[in-house]
Amino acid sequence: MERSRWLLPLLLMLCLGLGYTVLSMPEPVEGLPEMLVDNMEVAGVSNPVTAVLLNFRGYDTLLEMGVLLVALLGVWSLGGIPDYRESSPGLVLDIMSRQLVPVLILVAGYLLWVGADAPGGAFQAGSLLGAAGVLLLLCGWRIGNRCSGLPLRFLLILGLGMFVVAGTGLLLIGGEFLQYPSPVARELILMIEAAATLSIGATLAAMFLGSLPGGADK
Amino acid sequence: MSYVYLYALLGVSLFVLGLNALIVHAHLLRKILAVNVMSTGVFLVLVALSSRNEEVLPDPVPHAMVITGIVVSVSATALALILMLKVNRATGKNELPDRGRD
Amino acid sequence: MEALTILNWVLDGLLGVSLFSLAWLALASPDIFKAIVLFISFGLLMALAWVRLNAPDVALAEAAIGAGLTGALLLAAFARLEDISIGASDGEEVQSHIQHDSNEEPK
Amino acid sequence: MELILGDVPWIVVLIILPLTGGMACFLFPAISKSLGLLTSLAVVACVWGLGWQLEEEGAQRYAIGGWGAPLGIDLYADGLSLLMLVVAALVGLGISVYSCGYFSPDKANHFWPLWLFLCGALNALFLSSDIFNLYVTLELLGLTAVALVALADGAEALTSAMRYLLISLLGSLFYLLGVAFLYHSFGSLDIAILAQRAEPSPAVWAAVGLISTGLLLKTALFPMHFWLPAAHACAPTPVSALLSALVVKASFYILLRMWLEIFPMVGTSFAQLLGLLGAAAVLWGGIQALRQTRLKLLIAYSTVSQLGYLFLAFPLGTSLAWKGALYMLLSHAMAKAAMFMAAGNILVLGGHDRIAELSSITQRLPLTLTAFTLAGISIMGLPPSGGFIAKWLLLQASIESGQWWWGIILILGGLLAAAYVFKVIGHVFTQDEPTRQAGTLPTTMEWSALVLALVAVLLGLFTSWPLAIMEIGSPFGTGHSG
Repeated sequence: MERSRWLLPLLLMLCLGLGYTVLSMPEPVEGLPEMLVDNMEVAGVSNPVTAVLLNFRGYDTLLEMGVLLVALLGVWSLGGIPDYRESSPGLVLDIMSRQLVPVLILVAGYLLWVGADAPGGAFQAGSLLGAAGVLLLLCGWRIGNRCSGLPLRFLLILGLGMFVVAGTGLLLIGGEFLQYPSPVARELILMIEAAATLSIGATLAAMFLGSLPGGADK
Repeated sequence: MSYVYLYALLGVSLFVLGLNALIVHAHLLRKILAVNVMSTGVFLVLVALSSRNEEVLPDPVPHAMVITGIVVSVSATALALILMLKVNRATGKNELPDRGRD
Repeated sequence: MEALTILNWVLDGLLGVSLFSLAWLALASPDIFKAIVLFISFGLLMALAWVRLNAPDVALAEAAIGAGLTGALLLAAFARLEDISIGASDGEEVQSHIQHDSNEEPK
Repeated sequence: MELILGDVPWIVVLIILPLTGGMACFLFPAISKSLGLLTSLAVVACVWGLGWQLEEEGAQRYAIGGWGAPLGIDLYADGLSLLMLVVAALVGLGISVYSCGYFSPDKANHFWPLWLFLCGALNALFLSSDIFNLYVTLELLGLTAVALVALADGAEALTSAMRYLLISLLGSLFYLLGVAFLYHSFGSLDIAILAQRAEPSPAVWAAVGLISTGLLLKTALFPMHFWLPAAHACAPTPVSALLSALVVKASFYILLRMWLEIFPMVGTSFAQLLGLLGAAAVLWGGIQALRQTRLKLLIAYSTVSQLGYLFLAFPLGTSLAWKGALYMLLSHAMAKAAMFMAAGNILVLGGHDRIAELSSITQRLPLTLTAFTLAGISIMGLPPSGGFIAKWLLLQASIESGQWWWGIILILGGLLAAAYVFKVIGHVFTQDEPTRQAGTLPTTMEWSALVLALVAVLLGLFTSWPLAIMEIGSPFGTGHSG
């Protein structure tokens, strides 16, 4: 059709241009890694990626939790999606999820704890919790109506809320916003990560469900 | 010419591949797949260029940026999928009504 | 030492080619379900690529979120898409009513 | 008094307050209306506090987490960001007051948390000085805007929300690739540091192209504007007001900030292209607006046209031109929000917004009509309004820099704007007998439209205050001239 007549050469040119740019990229004269290395012992965690995510650029992660929450708000405001067909879970799925869900939760806890010193951290642990939640939802389990109101909403905002509370708390005791005093930095980071893991897991599972649990269309 | 540039070029080609699919395909689910492939391409460029000199450890800042980017793209994908279902229920079709040029 | 670098280059080349072809097939395959399955396998292979670029945290995140949860969301949406289109096909008058609404505004 | 105002870090409070308000509205939907209104008022007070601080000490840089620029993220507030914050706060307050009367209870539960998160994203965007942080705020802004557009149920609203989401994601990805190039060639993400280290190289040219394309997609400049009219026209009224007045301007702000600091060496060829696209937007938007038969679509196309004016300042490049563009941005935000609210009032009472049959509805809405006309005066750029001052500054800048043809575009645009505003007013001031449709409009909805329109006109009289705000930290002083 006529559109691909001018589209393909344009895209090929774009590809070549970007490829050439990537290959001819100059090495930055003073990169960030050197500065990062000599700030690591003050950062409270020894895994550099977690240090950058939670301590040096913690503000990014705060907005990140906001993005997750807003996506869920958008999904719930759209609402009206037919709930997952209540077909009874097959035998295989039932047995598998009975074995897998406890393991997933255990691994998520381990990833959260090990994130301070080795690859792991809040987002990976949270997504594992989300996977456990998806498995449960597939088996037809639904959150009880009693706690699908405020308790669920509190769990969902726990990540962003803990970030904001910790940040302003540190601000009030005289530091900058989100400035962890180095002796207590490790514990603070782990606390924030734990809250973030819980709310990421709940958010991802709720997004999989798609509609308000126990809400109007129940 | 270390292997890193191979992956950076792969990232650029995934970006352009996704862009082409986003424009050409009309089905909304394919467009969402195309956006995901494009973002994977951008993340590949980000991480590949971070370990250009082998002797020093790779620079962790792009790694943190990519993890943030992955979580942003999963939340955007979730919203896009639910919106696609609503569009399908409202218009009975899986495409955007008019020429839908992106 | 020489053999090792050749082996590295062969493996990287293989990984790169398979990643690109998986993405190409996922975006170009006629059947939507096949496209989603190919995309999930592309995500898993990407996790391997992140490990090769010594970014273990990103590999974990990609495997868990990029391949796992995005794949689950895609499959769930695809399943619901099937329900709706089956449901809507018998409501013919619903179709025409919607058609009438959306195109009476001039484009 | 000084103690309280002096050392409170308003710059952080401005970001945290809307986010906390959004979370509170999400937790307690029953009282979300009052919480939302309270937060909007508090945001206006915080902006006033920050303005007072900037007046005292000039531009302010705040290192989050105490790490400082290259390692951590910095917040930076100068005249340019303060002006944008003032626009966001005032228009935000007007929209909050308007939405109290507009939404049904169950829709309101979804509206208020999303709206406050959007406020938080806007404030975070105007204050951030880190290009990856700008990507995250852009994404947060895009997702909230799409969710708000999709609040209006109906095939048209949902398809335009879907198209808007895809365009927004496409723009963000282009922007992110540009950020990747900039970071890997200069080793830092902070705008001020990048401004020192940037020198022309293939990577910078690619970054300029990618970032500009991504941001122009989100600002809906002329060739890439096709998603805007449907999205702004079919969204619920307060959402179309906040989209036209604030969300579209946020990506323009980032482009302006990048242009002034990181890309001054780009040269005039690219600036002329932006000017041409802006001129095309002014003419095309005006002509399309004339052809519309529905009021909200007419106003949406008017947004496409007015955005073109902002880009006329790029080829001129002098600080006078930038001030003219910012003044246009300020007065357009006020006037366009008022216009959309007026159209919303007509839609709520009359059930339709076909321009030909407006007169019977508008007989019962005198306040809304005055608001629409005052806003129309500012959009046209007639003397007592802010729009006039903005066009005057742009005209002056174009004559001073010898590029007189941009002046012609300004005048033609003004004529087109006059044509489509009078087209509506022509249908409205006839003596048809008012409809006996039941139902009345909550007065807050009419008054918020009128107040915003009055502010747009008063901007023409009290010009010293906004111009003084723009001077703090001399954001344009460092810009390349000519």
